[in-house]
Amino acid sequence: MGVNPVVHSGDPEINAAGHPGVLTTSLRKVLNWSRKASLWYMTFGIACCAIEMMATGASRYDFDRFGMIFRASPRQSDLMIVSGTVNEKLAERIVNLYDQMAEPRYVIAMGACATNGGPYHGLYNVVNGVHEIIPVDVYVPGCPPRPEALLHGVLQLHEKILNEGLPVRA
Amino acid sequence: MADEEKELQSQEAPAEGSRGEHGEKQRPARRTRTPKKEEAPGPHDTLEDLPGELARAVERIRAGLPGVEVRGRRDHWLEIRTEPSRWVEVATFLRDDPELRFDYLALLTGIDRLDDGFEVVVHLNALTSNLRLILRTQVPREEPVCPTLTGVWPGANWHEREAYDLLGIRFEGHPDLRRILLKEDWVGHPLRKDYIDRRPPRKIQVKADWERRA
Amino acid sequence: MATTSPPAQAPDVRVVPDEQDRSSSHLYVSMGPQHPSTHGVLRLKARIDGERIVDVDPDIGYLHRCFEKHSEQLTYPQIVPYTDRCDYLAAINNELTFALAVEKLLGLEVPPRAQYLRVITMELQRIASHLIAFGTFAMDLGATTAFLYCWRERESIINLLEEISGARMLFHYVRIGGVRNDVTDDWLRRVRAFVDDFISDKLPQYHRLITGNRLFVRRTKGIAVLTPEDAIAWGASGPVLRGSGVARDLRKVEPYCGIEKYDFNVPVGENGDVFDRYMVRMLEMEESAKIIKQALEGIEAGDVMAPLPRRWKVEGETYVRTEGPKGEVGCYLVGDGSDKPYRLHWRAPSFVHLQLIPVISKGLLIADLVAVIGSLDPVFGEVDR
Amino acid sequence: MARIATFFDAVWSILKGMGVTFREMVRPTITEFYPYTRPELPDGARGIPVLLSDEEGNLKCVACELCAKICPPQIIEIIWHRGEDGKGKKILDGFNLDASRCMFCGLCAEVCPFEAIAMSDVYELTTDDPTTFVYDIKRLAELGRKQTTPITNYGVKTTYVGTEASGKTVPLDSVVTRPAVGQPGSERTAVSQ
Repeated sequence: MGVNPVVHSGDPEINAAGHPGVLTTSLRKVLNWSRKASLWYMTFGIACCAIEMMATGASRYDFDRFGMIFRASPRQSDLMIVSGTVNEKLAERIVNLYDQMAEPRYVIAMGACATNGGPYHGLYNVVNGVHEIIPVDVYVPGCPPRPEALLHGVLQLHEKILNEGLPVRA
Repeated sequence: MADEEKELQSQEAPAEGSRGEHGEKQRPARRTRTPKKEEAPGPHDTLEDLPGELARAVERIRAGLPGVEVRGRRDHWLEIRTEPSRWVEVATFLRDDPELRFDYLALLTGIDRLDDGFEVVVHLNALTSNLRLILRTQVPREEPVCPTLTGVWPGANWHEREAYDLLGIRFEGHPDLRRILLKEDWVGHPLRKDYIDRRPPRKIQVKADWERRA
Repeated sequence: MATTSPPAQAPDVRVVPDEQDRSSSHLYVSMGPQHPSTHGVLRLKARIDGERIVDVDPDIGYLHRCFEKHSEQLTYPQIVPYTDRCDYLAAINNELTFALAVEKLLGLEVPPRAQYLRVITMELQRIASHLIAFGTFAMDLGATTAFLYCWRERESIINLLEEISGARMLFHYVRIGGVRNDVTDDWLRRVRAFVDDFISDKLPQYHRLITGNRLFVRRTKGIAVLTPEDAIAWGASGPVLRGSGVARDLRKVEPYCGIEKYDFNVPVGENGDVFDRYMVRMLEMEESAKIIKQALEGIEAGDVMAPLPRRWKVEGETYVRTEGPKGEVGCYLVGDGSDKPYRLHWRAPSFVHLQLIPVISKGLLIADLVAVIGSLDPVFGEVDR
Repeated sequence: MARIATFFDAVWSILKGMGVTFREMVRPTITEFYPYTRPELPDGARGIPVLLSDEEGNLKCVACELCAKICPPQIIEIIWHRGEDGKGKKILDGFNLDASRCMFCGLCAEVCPFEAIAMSDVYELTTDDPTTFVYDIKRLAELGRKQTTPITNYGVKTTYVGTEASGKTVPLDSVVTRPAVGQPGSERTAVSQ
């Protein structure tokens, strides 16, 4: 999604199709693995889902098991868990925060509201899903999703990261 | 087709609300009945013989505020309807009268009554005697202006801002009357019954666009 | 719809720019809406002089979800799950308030067992809400451990409530006319076991951890004093009002669900500072446990749901208020005889309490602002609705 | 002198707090290791609504549309026609449920007079494709057939064949690579490259 799975190298031979090259594929794996294993997420609680996100980070479910610790600043975090209803007033702030995050950055739309507007879909002040403002990697429906459901979403994101290619800078 | 569908449904399906909203599978069959007027009075009914405390309060208000309509309700709330021009005067009297002392503003809100304009409703409470009172007034829809109560109860501040934001009732003399819940450049007042959402639709964002942008 | 006003309202816009007086030495600091210690999406525009706060302007509305407008389009049973999402930390209290309002208009009599179950779940919810208030408050002041401990107990409460309602947070348990379903005796026994363990083991632990801590006391005592006169004038309620020394508890003043039968105290503070508001919450948890114990002893067998009318004709208007964990939760309901409300206004205690921030935080250090927010315990689902 | 007393007081209060944490250290932990152990959900847990079938495998739904009417976010769409030349019973053609907007309130299951729709214990609805939010009749029926016992609103145990019960250990890799049973993305690969 977005990032081309093209191996980053100046060597045309290695870049040719069917010749990914030993070194770069391993590098890709190592990079993806390390990215996956230390997803620092931004403490960005909006609504009810934020409480479940806090529950997931707290003692019973424990995000730390996945190497996930919360960062208060968008500049230090890789993952934004949009947990709650996004409305018109908040929308531009979310774009601001997303722009401040360093790449590669990931977004999980947690809960029905962030996924699709949820129970508040189509009301006058509600943005119908955070994917109308910023790109979303993984959707976790639920109202609010159980912490297990969020963890499942995070595992899906891990898998997605593992299969990512190296980014090519133009 | 749509009409036919509706008709058929109403024949087949039991009335909505009669069964099932509350999961009664494990309970014996439910008796359904409509509450009769006598046994279940609505709380809005006027009560003629008020208990002593309320009757005294009503007399006090009638004496202190001539020309103001007071009534006691069945759920022991007093109710005053007044003109916007006497709004602050009535409120100040209710707060300052040593016997009444309505010092606690629980709620201020507005209702869109369509042709009758907007109704501003205030729920007051006297903490010492727990007297309860509803103060209401009506402002015209074309010119929804009401005097502010922030000078009487400072807690009315945000309630009035909210009523201004969502209903468009302007409170004259309010120290800081601006939108509170919606964006500052929002057009219209959504709690009005004739509000139409005119936002343009949005597209789903794709990550590739954002990577390119960066 | 017949109206007299023009269909498209003329733009009634008054954009107020951030008035920055560049000549003065004041600095404007914007906290939020994404800030780790604002308990949600609150923005505080603080004008500071050095480290001292000159003025604060809370900016809310980042979670406005059109609840009041939306409820005009929903039937009464459909609104109940939406009321959960107002104060999502105390879903049961919200459901209860709304259910009481509709029951009052319908003239429904709730069976006694449902009353007991309402009281038990309501007080469990109050403990859970105060636990979060305490945990996040402690975390804002730098004590992360207490936060984790609070979640442990909250998860126990959630487990208990999940068992009877099926959901983890937004329970949708209290319904118009009663409660969703009956509970088993085993569940009641486990509630009892939890409450006993909570009072004898867990609550003293919190006190050892936080209340006696000198650093905590120094950061909270004498900070952001709210006088009783101010508290009443600004419409404060709940622990904020009681922390200022006004013993007003709606469970005592306007009893509902038969709570007048229970024996419990109303803890009040003396100084009205941050510490007192915190302490009132801690003591209230004990009182809640007391109420739960009495309810568990008194609970009787029977139906949990009143017979509902076949057609819902909700007419008239009412204002019903209950004592939520944050304060006076009120539901102003205007019915026009149809199955949908004509107007529903939600009186949210946090909304009123946030007005107090400019009142009580003048002259404080900017670091104390965090303590002030924590002591007011706002929940933005109900502030913005 | 007072300063020294204050200092020792502060140190003592910190030590007291540390005592609590040390005592807590030797207590059993409460952490659940989610991908390895799955939680045992209580009776009547409210996951996504599913359609139930009778013993012969036919759906119980008779398209009375009560659930579609009561649903607060209005996400249930029922498609039906009249059998026998437009006069007979309603015949169910389709049933769409937008899982992304569902608020899991359980009203649809409670309102159903035929116990044809029920709240399941499926909560792993994660997807990365917004087009798969809507569950059609096939997916809902498949999810419903996996229930061994018909789930009523509450009180009846919702067992779900295929899920690992609490306490069983599943290797993390298998969970990651193999989509969990009953999870919506199972028929498509979870990762779009």
